[in-house]
Amino acid sequence: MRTPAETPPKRRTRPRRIDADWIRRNGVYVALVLLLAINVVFTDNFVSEGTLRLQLIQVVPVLIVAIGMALVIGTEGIDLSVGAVMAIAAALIPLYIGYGTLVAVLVAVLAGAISGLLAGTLVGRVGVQPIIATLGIMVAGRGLANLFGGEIKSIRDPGIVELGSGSVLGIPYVVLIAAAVAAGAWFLVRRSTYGRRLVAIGGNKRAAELAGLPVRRVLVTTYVLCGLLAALAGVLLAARSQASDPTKLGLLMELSAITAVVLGGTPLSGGQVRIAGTVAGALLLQLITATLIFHDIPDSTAQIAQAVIVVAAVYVQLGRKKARR
Amino acid sequence: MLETEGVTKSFGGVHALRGVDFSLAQGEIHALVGENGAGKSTLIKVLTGVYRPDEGTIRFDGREVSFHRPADAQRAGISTIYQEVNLVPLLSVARNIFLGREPRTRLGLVDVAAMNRRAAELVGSLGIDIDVTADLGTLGLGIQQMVALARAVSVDSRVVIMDEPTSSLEAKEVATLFDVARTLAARGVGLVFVSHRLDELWQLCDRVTVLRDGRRVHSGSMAELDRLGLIAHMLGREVAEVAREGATEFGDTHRRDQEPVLTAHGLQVRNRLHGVDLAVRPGEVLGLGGLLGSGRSETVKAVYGALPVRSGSVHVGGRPVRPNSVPHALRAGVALLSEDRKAEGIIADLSVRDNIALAVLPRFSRGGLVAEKRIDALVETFVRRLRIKAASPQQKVRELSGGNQQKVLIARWLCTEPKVFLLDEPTRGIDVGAKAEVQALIDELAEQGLAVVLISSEMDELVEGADRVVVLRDGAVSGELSEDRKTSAALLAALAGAAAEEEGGDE
Amino acid sequence: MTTALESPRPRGRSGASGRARLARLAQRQGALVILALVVLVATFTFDSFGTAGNLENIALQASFLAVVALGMTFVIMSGGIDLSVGSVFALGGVLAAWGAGHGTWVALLLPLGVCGLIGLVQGLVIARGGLPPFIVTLAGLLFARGLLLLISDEGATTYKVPPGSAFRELAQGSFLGIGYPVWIVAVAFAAGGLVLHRTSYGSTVLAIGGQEDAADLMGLAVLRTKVIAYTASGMLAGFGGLLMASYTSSGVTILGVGTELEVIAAVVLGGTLLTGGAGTVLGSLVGVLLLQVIRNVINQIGSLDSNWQAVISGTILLVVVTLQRWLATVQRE
Amino acid sequence: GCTNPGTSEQPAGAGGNSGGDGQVVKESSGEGCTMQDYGAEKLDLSEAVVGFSQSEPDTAAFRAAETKSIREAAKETGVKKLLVTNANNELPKQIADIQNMLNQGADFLIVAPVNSDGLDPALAAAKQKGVPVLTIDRKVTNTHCDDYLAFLGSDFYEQGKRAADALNESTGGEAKVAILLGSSGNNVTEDRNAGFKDQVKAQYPGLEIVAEQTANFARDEGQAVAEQLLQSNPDITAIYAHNDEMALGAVTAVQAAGKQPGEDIKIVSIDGTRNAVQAIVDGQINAVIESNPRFGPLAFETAEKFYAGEAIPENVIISDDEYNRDNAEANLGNAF
Ligand SMILES: Nc1ncnc2c1ncn2[C@@H]1O[C@H](COP(=O)(O)OP(=O)(O)OP(=O)(O)O)[C@@H](O)[C@H]1O
Ligand SMILES: Nc1ncnc2c1ncn2[C@@H]1O[C@H](COP(=O)(O)OP(=O)(O)OP(=O)(O)O)[C@@H](O)[C@H]1O
Ligand SMILES: [Mg+2]
Ligand SMILES: [Mg+2]
Repeated sequence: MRTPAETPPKRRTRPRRIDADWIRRNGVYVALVLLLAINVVFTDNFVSEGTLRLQLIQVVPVLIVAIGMALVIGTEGIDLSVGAVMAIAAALIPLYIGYGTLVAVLVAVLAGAISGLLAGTLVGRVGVQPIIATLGIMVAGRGLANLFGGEIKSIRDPGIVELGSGSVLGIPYVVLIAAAVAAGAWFLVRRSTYGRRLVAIGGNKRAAELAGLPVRRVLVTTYVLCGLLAALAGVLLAARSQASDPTKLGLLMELSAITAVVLGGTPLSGGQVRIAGTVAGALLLQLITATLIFHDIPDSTAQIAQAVIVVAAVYVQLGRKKARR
Repeated sequence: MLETEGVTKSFGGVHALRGVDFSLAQGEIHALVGENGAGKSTLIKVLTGVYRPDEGTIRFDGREVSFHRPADAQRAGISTIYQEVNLVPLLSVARNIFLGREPRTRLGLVDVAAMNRRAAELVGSLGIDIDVTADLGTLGLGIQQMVALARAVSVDSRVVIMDEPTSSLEAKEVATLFDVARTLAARGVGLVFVSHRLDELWQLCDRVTVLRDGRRVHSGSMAELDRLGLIAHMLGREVAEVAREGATEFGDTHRRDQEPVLTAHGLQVRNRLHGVDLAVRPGEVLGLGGLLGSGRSETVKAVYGALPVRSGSVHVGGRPVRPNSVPHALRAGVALLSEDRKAEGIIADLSVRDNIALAVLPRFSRGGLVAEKRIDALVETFVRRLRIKAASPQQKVRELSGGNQQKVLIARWLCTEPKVFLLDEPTRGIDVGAKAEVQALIDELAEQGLAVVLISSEMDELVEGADRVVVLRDGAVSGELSEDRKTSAALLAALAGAAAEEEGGDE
Repeated sequence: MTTALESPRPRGRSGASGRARLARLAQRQGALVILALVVLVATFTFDSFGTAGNLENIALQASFLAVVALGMTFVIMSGGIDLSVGSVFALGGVLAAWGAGHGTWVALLLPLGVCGLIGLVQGLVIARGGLPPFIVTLAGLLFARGLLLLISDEGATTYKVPPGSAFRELAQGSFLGIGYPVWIVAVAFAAGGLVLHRTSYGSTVLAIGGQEDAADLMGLAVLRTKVIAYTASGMLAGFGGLLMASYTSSGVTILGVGTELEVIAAVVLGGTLLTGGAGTVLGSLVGVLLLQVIRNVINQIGSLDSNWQAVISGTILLVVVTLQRWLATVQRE
Repeated sequence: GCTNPGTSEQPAGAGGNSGGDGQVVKESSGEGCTMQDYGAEKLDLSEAVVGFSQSEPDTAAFRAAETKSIREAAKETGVKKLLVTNANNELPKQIADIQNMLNQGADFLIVAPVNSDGLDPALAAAKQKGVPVLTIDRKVTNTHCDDYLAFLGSDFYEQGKRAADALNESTGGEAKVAILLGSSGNNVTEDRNAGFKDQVKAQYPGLEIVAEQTANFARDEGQAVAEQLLQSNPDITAIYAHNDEMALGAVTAVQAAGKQPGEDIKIVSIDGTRNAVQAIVDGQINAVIESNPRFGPLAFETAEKFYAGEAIPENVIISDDEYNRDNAEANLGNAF
């Protein structure tokens, strides 16, 4: 080979200043800080340990579901069944609580994995479009949850109650679990072969296949993970409210989770997963809800406000993309 | 007629164009050449409103223009074939050709019959025999390029720009394309033509502009420049330094005294292949020749397990490979560089690094975790060895020039240390320098015992690069040129014979 | 290298063989095959299924969703999605019922105008701003619902269509014994089919959905096409609500929750790729009918627990899409 | 109660006790409607197919109790066949359900409407076939004795007023009150809210309403919203919830905030589910206004009267009980 007369590779200059591009890349964090600041100034009783702690506790279910969703979205998929899976998991707890807390939780989480396996198989192996496969599971799953869950049941098991409302060193268990999930997912996406494969498949499935990646296995794994996490979120939510309501638990969770993921900067077209962004996205959503309640905004206005804030937040990070031309 | 003055364009820190002056006269065919990443495609995109220039002006017909989007340029009378085929795979060929300006009936509705008829005429006049109601995506890349040509010439344009239109074309289609281009030029249309097949430039073009690192380094009459001079301009080196023998960088024949490492027997793919047999020995470069759509790409895909075969077997190193399974083929030591790099090769939003390391992840990870350091080292090696021009290994492949994307893919496969390397148009869209390197690389690898199957639509590459050429026609082997019979003339004859027979069969 | 091999002569072909066409039809219209099957089985299994009254009921009830699905079809084919249709549907109904108190024209034009405007704004934000359709229309869902609550006193007020208003005729009247909405749907889908398959607009929609950057480079009017699709979707959703208001003589505020998913399911069942770029208008109609028939069949089973109904419809949905995939691969073999 | 998901550890009316505390008519109003007025034909219920269209999933205690009571009363009355459908809270589905039952030969219909408005097509179809429709628990706005026979149910506005009374009593007349609203657009929400607020305005100047936020009749939402409200208004001393579920959620929220539900923060709600009444016994909730779901006996009784030629008044309002600290333990068995 000829010795290459090469130009030294130019390092891309990473702008350290805060400019439009920086805001675009960090839009969700900017929005989060902005909304926090607004609340600190304008909202009575907002700055208190209790309030902030409460937001962290309340965000947990959305956060955990959103992380699973982010993985699925990274594969250019979507999972509408998460809310129903939460309900199934929660409905199983009272049924198996007789065998002990651990068994009940394991059974519930296992059910999530099975549902994810079904979704993953339909998407990865049968080739059904994700939205429709998971929509079917969502409809059937909610029915199933109602069927064997029956009426809403209170859960009095001390283990579950402790899981939902206990804390260690002042940090609630649920928050610790969510943090662990987020850290684990972050690690998975950044460092594991699975994570690399996932984004490759989401980026160009055909190319990934031709590069010999185990596309189906990765897809199935991803939906299983998402199902698992949804079930975990269902368990935690049930534990916190000390009840399991198969009809209402996790209702519309799929939309919140997807919103959190997109707010966090993960494109729905797949090929990228941003875990930290997703966490911030979920927190942003939570903060929006809290803000509206704190100001006692009526439902109609609240929905309109929510719509506007969400679009504005996404615009902050995506809107300038086109200016690149 | 179409001119730029001092056009500058940069992406982040990458200066793709620096003060480029360019001018196209009426009725001329203007060659635009340069190494991979020199800025040719960028210039074309600036000209046609895909990008806005950072600085500089564009004039069309003496008036300053500013196109905001490709539609504006088209409306002004500039039609363009972009480098990567930019058509819609899920629509029919006819729809693709007439998208946006379909023939109408009196009621204002699309006249589908007329559209199909005119499309059939149009592609027919380009010498292509396809069903114009079939989805474009089912056709090979070469055919798609011809469809893009059909679309570009089917409108009355004042300027036609073609960014590497011939990269997947066979000699016959190239000839057709040249005919079309000359006819257009004779009508007063100005043409811009980009190609890395330098010979084509002298056959077709009147004038030439050479870009290097985003700067215009030469502009003048094509005839006044010889091959060495052109290359010297492109590379920015002295003529003497560049002077070399041979049209390609291939060396002599290779040792091929052993048992075949790859044998494929009776490969059948529905409607595509009808019992193809192949055998390649270690160290041998086997060429696959054939006309457009003869089934060359299908053959290598079938060997690689990427196309469901009905029957037939593939053995590597004497052991059978599970059919229809890419991972098994890979594990057995087969690698495929596929021809359609946009659809089947690159993962545009991943970095150069991740694209290169994609196929070797299992080998470069422990306990499911990626060994980043080792990958960095590997990527470093290949970026240097193949002279991949990227701002950094972290740059997204999407942002690389076409030729550099191709090199990234070659690197991806070389990492897997294959025993058998199936190369479908490996030098497609890469510049002379790199082409020579890739050719030398193929040679070197064969020298080290790698078995290579080479598909190329460039005759020289096949004749000089391969030890043996198997000629396909209609999904079956129609002949073979052995070592001693392997000349351009013979190959041409074999292909022509195939074509002639096909004609006969058609009547 | 370019020694001319032969002079080019026309060789293009413009037709596929009959069998290939049939195969393609079955592949793309798997839902139609399944619909026929389900109807056949149901007719023989349940006495009351095949009665004219029941079939007409199915058609009538499907027509409201069908109208919405028509707009959604174009949006999905252009590579987008419209989650706002459920809320917009409800909003359209409330506006129509309110408007009916001020004259039939108000009842017709007000919802079309407002809902079209919502669609237009969504389209502009998506096309011009480059924001993801999922999020924008999700915000649209919230917005339209919020607006509905706002104009109905947080949902407390239900406007009634005044008795004797001509507006009631729209959905309650019939021609040849078949309700107007069914006729409207037939006409709308025929027109939609023409637009999709026989106009440049239609091809542009498909091109954008198939490969947006290519469509842009081909010089197609990407922005305008998208904006029109979302506007039409908003208007059609509003129109569906308007029909529903006429049918129920009131502006019911609790309608349309989850309707978007049902409509998307229908469109996708009908063979439209969610990634855009392929599909037929007829398919969406088939999809809507399929969902409605399944629902009706489940009802025929009698006093089945409503939860079982959900389990069964979800399962049927999964079976149908699996069958469809299977049909597609079998055809390709 | 309409969107009243309820709670119960055991199935409602357990132990074969079909009636629970059977409904008592409190007042009847409006003009009477006879068979002749309605244009219905004489029918022997034991020969009749009766259809019941339930509005919401039976997973809510209220709905479960209601459906169960209808089923049992049908058996008791000895009707030939009872068809039961569930609209899952979707109006179009309820219309389809009713039309389906008519198709399947229903002679008499009992409907728990999803919504007060919009059932017109279904009612018209029933009228065309001469099938009388008796609406329960939610009144439709159509014409009495023309589109439907009569309405049996509670007075939600009255329930709201009584909740205000109960809250006044347990707080001693001085409180900062947060309201957990049911879902928007639901007339139960509206009535229970209006009744409460009107009563407060008229009678109890010491009760100050500091926040009202929707929690969609759900327990976990009730909890989440209550938690936020307790943070935003630390001086809240009372919570009024539109149903028991949200009240139970509020109980958990108050506990989480380190306060004593029922003591530091008084809680009043509406429904009378077993869990809520138990919470009164446990001292966590102060009072629950009952909304009696057991419509079965009264509904069939009404039908029998109707076919016996009696005039049925337009509104048959049942009397609802109240559970409070004094009677909860004793009446726990009546809760559903
Ligand atoms: N969107 C982009 N973002 C960042 N850099 C880009 C982008 N497009 C092009 N470049 C850079 O601009 C330079 C010129 O690229 P261009 O595609 O014009 O090269 P080219 O001359 O067409 O090469 P080739 O012959 O390989 O097609 C390259 O260094 C490329 O990496
Ligand atoms: N003339 C033709 N008539 C019909 N179909 C064709 C024709 N040419 C190509 N095709 C279709 O295009 C596909 C591409 O074929 P393939 O890629 O194997 O050809 P190739 O010999 O590799 O040529 P190239 O890749 O240069 O186009 C084939 O599957 C075939 O169906
Ligand atoms: Mg280029
Ligand atoms: Mg090929």
